[in-house]
Amino acid sequence: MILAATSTAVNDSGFQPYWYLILGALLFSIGAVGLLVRRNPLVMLMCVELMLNAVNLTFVTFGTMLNDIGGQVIVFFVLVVAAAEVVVGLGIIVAVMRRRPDATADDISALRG
Amino acid sequence: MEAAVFIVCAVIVLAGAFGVVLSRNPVHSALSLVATLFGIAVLFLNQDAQLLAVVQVIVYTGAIVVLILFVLMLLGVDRDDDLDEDPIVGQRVLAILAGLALLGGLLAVFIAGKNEVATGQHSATAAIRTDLSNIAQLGRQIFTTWIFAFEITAGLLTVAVIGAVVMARRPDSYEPLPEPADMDDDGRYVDPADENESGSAEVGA
Amino acid sequence: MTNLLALEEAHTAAGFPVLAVMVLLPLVGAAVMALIPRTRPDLHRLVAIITACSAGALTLWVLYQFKTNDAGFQFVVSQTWVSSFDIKFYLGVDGISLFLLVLTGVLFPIALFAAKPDHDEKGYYLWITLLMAGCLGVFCALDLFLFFLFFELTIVPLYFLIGRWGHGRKVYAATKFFLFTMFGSAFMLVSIVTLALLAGAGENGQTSFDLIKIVESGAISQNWGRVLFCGFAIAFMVKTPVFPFHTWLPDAHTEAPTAGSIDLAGVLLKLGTYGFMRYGLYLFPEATVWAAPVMLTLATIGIIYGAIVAAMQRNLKRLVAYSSVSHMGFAILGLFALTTQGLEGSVLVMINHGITTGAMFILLGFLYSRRHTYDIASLKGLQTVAPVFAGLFTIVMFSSIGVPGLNGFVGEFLVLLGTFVSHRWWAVVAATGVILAALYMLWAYQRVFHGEVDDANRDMPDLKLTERLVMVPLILLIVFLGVYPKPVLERIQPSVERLLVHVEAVNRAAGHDFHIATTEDGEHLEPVADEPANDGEPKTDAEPAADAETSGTTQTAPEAGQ
Amino acid sequence: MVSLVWLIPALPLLGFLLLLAVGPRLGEPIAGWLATAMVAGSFVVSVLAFIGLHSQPDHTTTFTLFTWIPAGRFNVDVGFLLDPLSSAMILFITGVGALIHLYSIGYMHGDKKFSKFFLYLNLFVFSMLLLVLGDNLLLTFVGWEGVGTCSYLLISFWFEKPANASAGKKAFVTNRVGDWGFMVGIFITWFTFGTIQYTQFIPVSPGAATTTATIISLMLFIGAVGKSAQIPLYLWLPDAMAGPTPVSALIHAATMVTAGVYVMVRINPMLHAASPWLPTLIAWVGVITALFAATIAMAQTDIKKVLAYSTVSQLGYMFLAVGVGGYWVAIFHMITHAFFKALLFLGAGSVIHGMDDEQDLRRMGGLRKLMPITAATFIVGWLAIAGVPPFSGFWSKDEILTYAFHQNIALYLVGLFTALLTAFYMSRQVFLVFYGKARWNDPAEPSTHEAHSDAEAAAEGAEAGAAAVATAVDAGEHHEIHPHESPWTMWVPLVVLAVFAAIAGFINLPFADSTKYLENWLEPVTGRYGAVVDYSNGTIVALLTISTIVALSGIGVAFLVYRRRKLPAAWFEPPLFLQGWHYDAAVSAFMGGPGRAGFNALSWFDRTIIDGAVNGIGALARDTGSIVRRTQSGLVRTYALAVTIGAVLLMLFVLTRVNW
Repeated sequence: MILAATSTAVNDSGFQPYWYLILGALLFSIGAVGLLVRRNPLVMLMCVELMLNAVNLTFVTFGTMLNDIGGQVIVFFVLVVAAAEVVVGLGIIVAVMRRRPDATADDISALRG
Repeated sequence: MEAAVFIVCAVIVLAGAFGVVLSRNPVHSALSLVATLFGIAVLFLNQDAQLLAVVQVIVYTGAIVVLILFVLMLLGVDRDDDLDEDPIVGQRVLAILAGLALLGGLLAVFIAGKNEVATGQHSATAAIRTDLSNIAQLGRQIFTTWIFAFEITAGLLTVAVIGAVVMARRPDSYEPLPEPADMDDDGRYVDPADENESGSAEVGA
Repeated sequence: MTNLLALEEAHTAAGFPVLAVMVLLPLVGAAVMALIPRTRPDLHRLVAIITACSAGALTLWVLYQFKTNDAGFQFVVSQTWVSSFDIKFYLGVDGISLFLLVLTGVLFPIALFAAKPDHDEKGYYLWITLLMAGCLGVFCALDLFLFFLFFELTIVPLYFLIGRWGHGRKVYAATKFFLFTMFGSAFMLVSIVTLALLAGAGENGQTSFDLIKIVESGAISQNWGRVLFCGFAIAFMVKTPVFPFHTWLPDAHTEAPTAGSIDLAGVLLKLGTYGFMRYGLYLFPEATVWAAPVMLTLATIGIIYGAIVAAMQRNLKRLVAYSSVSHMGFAILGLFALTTQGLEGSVLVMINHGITTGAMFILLGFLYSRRHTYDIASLKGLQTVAPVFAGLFTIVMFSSIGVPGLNGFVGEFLVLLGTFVSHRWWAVVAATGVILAALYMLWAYQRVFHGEVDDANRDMPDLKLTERLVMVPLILLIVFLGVYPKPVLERIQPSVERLLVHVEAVNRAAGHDFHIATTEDGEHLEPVADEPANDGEPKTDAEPAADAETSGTTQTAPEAGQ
Repeated sequence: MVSLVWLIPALPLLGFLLLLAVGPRLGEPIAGWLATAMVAGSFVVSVLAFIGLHSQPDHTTTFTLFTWIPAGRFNVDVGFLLDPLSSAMILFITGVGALIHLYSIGYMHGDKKFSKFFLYLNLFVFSMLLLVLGDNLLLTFVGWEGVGTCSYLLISFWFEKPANASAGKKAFVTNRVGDWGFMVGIFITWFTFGTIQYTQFIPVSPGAATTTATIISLMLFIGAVGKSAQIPLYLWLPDAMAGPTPVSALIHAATMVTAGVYVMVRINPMLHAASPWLPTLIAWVGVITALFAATIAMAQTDIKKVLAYSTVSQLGYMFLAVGVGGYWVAIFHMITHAFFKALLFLGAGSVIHGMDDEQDLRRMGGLRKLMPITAATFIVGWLAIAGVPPFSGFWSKDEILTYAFHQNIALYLVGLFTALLTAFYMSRQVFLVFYGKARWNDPAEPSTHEAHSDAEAAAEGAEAGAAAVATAVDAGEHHEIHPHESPWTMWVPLVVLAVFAAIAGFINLPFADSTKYLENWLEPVTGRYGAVVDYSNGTIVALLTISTIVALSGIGVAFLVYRRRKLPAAWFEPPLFLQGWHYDAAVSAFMGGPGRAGFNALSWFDRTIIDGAVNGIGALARDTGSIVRRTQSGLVRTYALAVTIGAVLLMLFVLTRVNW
């Protein structure tokens, strides 16, 4: 029955939409690993963006599979929030980098117990 | 046809993603990110999400990545960072393992779910209609069902902008990052008020 | 119990809610002070003194209006607060709390007059006023929630008083005091909540913090009673303090500012013993009897132990602190003796210790303001340079030692007497504390006041007129209570006897063959007529007299209270 | 007139209060006169009451002022019991007291704390009267403690000398040991009889169970031992001589120390009910104390120490009397002793006063000519205590020996031997002080102060140095001394007391019932349960002769040793006696050594174990925190890793729920 639904959204070639999901999964994992591995705060920010995009892709895909526009609506909001997040994040990075041009994420550990 | 587009874009996306993570120079990372974002945008188109595709290009590639690049240039930190070894012991290994586990888990979910992976009912109220343009459908939804959320995002953006301005403001004086308060050998913070007599520390005052 | 409730109603009708005013007054004063800028220490002192004095005056008014032969709670104020849990603003005074209330009302103004802070006057007076509110509240709260509230309210101000205006290792002492008391209070809080829920679980079940209602509901099973009693007991033992939990006291006393020491020793220590009397005995009579041997033993240990350790102290304040451990041991002893004499003596010991030790700390405060030390070794021959100071100290010291004719004796004697009736060996051992008391006090006195005055102390000035005036009321009380304690005792007695009747009744109901010990237990020792005939004449006129003596006030007769 | 009884203690109390209020302003000598007047007034009242008492039924009357401690069934009044016993005692207490007050005016002349001295003195007399007149055990206990307190204040009156200070403390604490017994005695009494009022429990006490009566009596006896300086608690009395001499005369000879005897006599029905070993114990304690103290007195070189030990010895006689059932005899000896011992002390005081505070017998001599009145009165006292007929001591001591003889020959013999020693050491003192050549300007000899001050030093580690200084001062003041007779305020009391010391014995002559005035007077109190001695006059005379011979022989030996120098004095003054059989030193050593160590151990226990446990708990919490704290590295990526791992785990959990 789902197949029937998706067949409406997807052309009749045998392409199954969960490939999008698999791609999203890969993208998300790469982003996560990058976030954990890289120390440059800017790159970390980019990795976050990667993960966000992976999620967006998944949302849209699910929306398509369930034949629901909501999937795209939520992505719209995610974009907005992502923009805000990047703005703030960059603000912080700028503030930090001004004091320490070569600061990595590991250097900012003043909150250690 | 769709499959072909998907494969091409997927390759681009993944390549960009790896570029972001692996390239030593943050500028390269940013450029690879652009590739990824474009790929995603195409995939959106591939799923009849025209508006999102456009917004993706405008906002992400047009705004965010450019912003990131601005910051890079502004701070002039576009030198390579060394990825040879991680100062935090085991961080890298664990990170990769965790990533693989994450991936495996997600894939397991999808493989297990096949087409039924998207559980739940088909939408009755917000079904994707073929008689209306994608923009129109999104617009209706946003300005009816999600109007409050939309307004709030406006507030969010404003706050974010103000916050960014405040934080990025050039301070009057550069004082170094606050070091953690110095501790005595017992790992006790030494309270300057009571340094003269040792008693204060005994109950951890 | 029923007549008890009847008494409640009878007095609820009393018009002017004097207790409420009395308790809230210091809070108002504190609020006023909060509004005064800290640049006006004179104003703060003024407000604090006015507040304390008027609250004290109210306590005296209560004393004056108190109905002597009335066992029940008087001046009862009952105002619903949180109806869903039946938490009430419920105040009342009976013979047991009356004099502790008056003690608070007297000591706080004196403490204010006796000592001035050297910095941060605003906070100082603010905290002291709050402390007074807490103490007054504890002594007349009849609602467990309210009681706990005030009980905790006393901890915070003292913490700051010690931590900010104390000397030496003040932060250490303050933290220790705070953690220690909080540790105890935690257990009490659990017990209180459990009690309220138990009362709710009862057949006429409505969750209630009302002391009377909880007892009425009879929801406390034997095992629950014992468990909860332990919860309360830990809190009160820490506060009193009873032997193993006493070590916060010397530090707190030593480092506290003069006023803090006065209030701590004079009033706050009584919260523990008072709590035992009001909540331990009243809520858990069965558990009290069950725990009595342990408590008596701890009290006896405390008496002797405190005295011995006091003898070895090098710091006058520490010495007095350990003597407090010893004296409060007497209070606990008489309390768990569960006899009229014991309980009356216990209350009397609380009052006397408050007055005596308060006076002692005032004098030490004067000493510190002159010599800036409490170290016994660095003081010598002060009697030569400060005869008045020495004279006052001597009187207070003899009162503390328990010389008859001064207040200290009556309480301790009654405690020992009452204890002897029910647990003779404990009394016999505890009586040796009297010897040790003389030992450590006189030894310290000799080292500080006797001998040739050395150069360090040669130019120490004697007491000023104002300082003497501060001491006058306390000295008068010391002598008066020693010579004529009747007015106090006859007000305490009805409440104490009602309490004992309650304890006995509940224990009987619990199926124990418990009875309040009296001289009747000495019956097997009563004279038997084995004397020659010519001896019959004095016997016949002596024995009825003896009977009249013994049957005059039958402790277990309910009407004894009314 | 009997109803005036409350005035008797009230007057000294009034004096006390007046002096408290205006004493310093009155100053010398008015303060002294005021105090004296008060005590004299209460003496007059006592006489009136005594006379009035004859008209009372059973010679007994009680007078209740107000209820003191009402607590349940325990109900104590402040009330006075005036009966033959108490009336007899108040007479000599106030009488001798008044004289000693008068004497003090002269003796304390020039002391900067003149008025304070009389303040204490009045307070003492008040307490003593309370002790004697109180109609219940507790009121007696009040007086009991009160006199102890005053004694503390007066012994350490000159507190600048560490020796005095610690002597006062020693006296108070040692007394407290006895007071413990007294308190427990009160408890048991109340527990048994439901009352502690003499008029109510004394009459029924003979019916009490034997064990009870024994325990009560024993406890009160412990109190008495403390107060009346018997073995093993006699230590404080010799040291108490540090106080001004009038104090020694009033408190440590005439009145306070006899309180124990008074209580024992007061409860004599209880003793009767007690099991027989108790009176025997009392008797032996008494007689052994008498002998023991007498031996020590033989070797003392301090004029007041001799008298102190002789007081202990005489008190031993009184307890002997109590033990053998001669209750009225104890009172008899108490009265005579009050007179002659007060006389001797005041005489000694007069000597010390004349000799500029020289107290060493070996530095006196030949004072007979320089201080005629003092010498004459002192000699009367000497004859009295030595037991030479017809002086008072002779009669009372002989009565005691008679009762002892009637009870147990061993007690009698020991007592007799003690009488011999008494005569010896008193004669020694008299010969050394008033006869022979003047020695007060000889170079200093080793004074006995060191011995005692060293003992104290052991007890009070802090004071060793100071004590040494004190002795040094003593040794230092041997400049030219010009002995002189004392002013009239001092010798008038001496004369009066001398008269009484001479004739007091006649209030009870053993020959005919009609002459046994005191015995008959005390009959209501002591008559029923006292031992009955009905010897024929022949036996009595025999005993009298024996003791007379003993007394004279004692004097004779002393004469040979110290006047004729026929025998070396060293035989009779072995250092063992001088050191008081090392008992004092031993006790002090124990107190200063193991006792103090134990105290220190306990306070160490408190600091380290108990408080250590508390701080340990605090430290435990803190250290745990400082370990756990390390997990908060502050490294964002570590946190992120943790989040990721958490997410993975969450997902794995979900996967376990998927049905494949």
